Amino acid sequence: MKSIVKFVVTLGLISAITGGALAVVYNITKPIIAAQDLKTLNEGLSKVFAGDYKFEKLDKPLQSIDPNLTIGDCFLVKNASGLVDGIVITVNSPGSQGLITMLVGVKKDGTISGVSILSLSETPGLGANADNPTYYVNKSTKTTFLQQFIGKSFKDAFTVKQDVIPLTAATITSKAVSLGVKIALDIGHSYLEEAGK
Amino acid sequence: MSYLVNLAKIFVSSTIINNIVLIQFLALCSYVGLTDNLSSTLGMSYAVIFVTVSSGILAWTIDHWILIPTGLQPALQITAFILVIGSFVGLVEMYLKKASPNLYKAMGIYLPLIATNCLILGVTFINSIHNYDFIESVVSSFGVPLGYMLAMVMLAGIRERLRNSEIPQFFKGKAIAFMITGILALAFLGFAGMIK
Amino acid sequence: MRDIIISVLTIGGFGAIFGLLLGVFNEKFKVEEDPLFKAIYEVLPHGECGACGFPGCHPCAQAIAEGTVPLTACVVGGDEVAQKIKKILAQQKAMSMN
Amino acid sequence: MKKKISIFWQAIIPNNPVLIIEIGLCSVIAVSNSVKSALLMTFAFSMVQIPSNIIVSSMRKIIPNEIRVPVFVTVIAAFTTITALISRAYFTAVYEAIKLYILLVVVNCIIIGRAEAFAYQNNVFDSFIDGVGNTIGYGVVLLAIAIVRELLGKGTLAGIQILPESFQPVLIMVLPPGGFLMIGVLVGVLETYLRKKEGKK
Repeated sequence: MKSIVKFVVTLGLISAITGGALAVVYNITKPIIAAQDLKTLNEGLSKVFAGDYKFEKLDKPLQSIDPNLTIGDCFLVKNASGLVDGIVITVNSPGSQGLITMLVGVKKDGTISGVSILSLSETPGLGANADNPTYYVNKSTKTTFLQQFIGKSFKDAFTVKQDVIPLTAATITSKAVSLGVKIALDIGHSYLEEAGK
Repeated sequence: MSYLVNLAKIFVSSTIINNIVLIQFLALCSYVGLTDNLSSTLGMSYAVIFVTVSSGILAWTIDHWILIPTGLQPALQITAFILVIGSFVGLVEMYLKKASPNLYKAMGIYLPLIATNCLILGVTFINSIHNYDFIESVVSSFGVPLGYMLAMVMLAGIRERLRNSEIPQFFKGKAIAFMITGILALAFLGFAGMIK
Repeated sequence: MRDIIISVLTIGGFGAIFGLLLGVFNEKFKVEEDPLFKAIYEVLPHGECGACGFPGCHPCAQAIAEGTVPLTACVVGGDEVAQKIKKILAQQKAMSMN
Repeated sequence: MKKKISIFWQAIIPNNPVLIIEIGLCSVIAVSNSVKSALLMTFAFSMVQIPSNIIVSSMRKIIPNEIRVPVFVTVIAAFTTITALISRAYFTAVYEAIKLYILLVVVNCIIIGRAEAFAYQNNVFDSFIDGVGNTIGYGVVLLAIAIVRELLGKGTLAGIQILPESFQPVLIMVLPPGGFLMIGVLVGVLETYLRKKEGKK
């Protein structure tokens, strides 16, 4: 009987202390991390929709059409004269070791203006090359893995090895990224279609 | 109907196509260590299946009922999951010590190592990344350790046959096990892409 | 502040529940460890290296206690460990004789 | 003092965590395809292994034997998350570099292996030495494999082009099966070396 009490107290107490310490550190670092994330978000937005655009966050993220992929914040892209030129959608797609969070810019004509990765935790040297600015899928034109999506339209198939050149030895990551881009494109395009009417 | 197809897809992909050992390369510590005889392999696989399924279910409930609504997921997720897994391993250790001492003896150091076994934590992470609902995560928590068992039994079988064949002195013991695992991993690469 | 309470209660709560479960399991599945095995296990270097052919020091100590392997089974421990085991075995024999 | 050096030396060659005890393989296979990742992984590994050995060893008196596993893993996991959060907030450059490896370190069997086999039975200073020894033992193996895999797989070494352009890279070396073959060779080399040493003694 005595050992039961000893176990409950030791394990309970140590877990409570670790839980408390985790929460304290999390609360202290949360604002700083949030500020950093905002900075990366803004950089990503300007990369995806180059030019002087204003980004207006929608109050409710759009509905995902694939259960495995979750949609984050969406931003309406307004040009200098206040007209809507497109939409940027945050999409989380499951990679091999973790979630890949991407910003996908969709123009009014249903083509992709740009893709940028906010966070990913793929295998270094293999999957991580998706975000590597010096890793070229097409050496002659020096286009990186993400740049190959620019200009593709919602009519394309987005299948790896056919109209999407994969990363060497990282098919899971390549599929995850192209699926994420395709879903974001479909959702964005249909949203813009309704908004346009 | 398509929900059942989806479940079947998850099951097949977790056991064979994304086999945790040969494709995702997790849980290698106990995989190579224990496969010199078949009995400890099977014993280990049953223990891993039990701990994975029970941890998978509890981890999913913690994640969806406590961590996500309170927004504490980035801070507590790893610790909460590992506490659950470590405790289940503790329970299995006590049960095995009593129920089948020789199996407990055969597993030795590898039993506590299941706790940080990349496989179980891997499964809880896969369930959380793929945003599985309850039933899907149960299927995946069952499929992944089955894939582990499949890979282990294959290697154990091969190594048992190797015992009565002459291997060069250099490769005796664990070195040949790594070579075989490398070749098995190559074979399993063939499955990639079976599911669209 | 709310986060801290929630996380202390969650992790602490589950820790306590599992402490209880582990305690009950420990009582229900009590196994009297044979003292000889315990003494030998204490002496082994716990490198868990498997050089003796067993997956870890627990099974190796068990085998030495049962006598299925020579007391020099622990390769890494070398003769320093072997001497200690010999002393333990000698004490054990002396105790069981009188 | 001699005992201290022997703990240190044990952890690097005779009791090398990766090649002899064969734990921590998951991260070795995944990360050893380039020298840069090998070095960053060893750095991330040291940030968790050394402090965790110290914490576990300082708590060893108050933890009953039966529940040592849940307590160790919880403390190690919590400690890793705290290091990750702090480094993400205050040392962003470092965090960006080792972000991918932190997840691999939490899952790494060496840390719980050393906590269970060594830190639970020895005092804090010895555990610290064992932690450092194991980090070096781990790092040396990782580097050895990474050098060969990157040279054959990409023809470069730490990103610098070594082999001439005409060299057709052996893709399998970059793929995980290549990692297995490399570990197999290294285990063979080390065991023959130890067997010869045994024979001579």
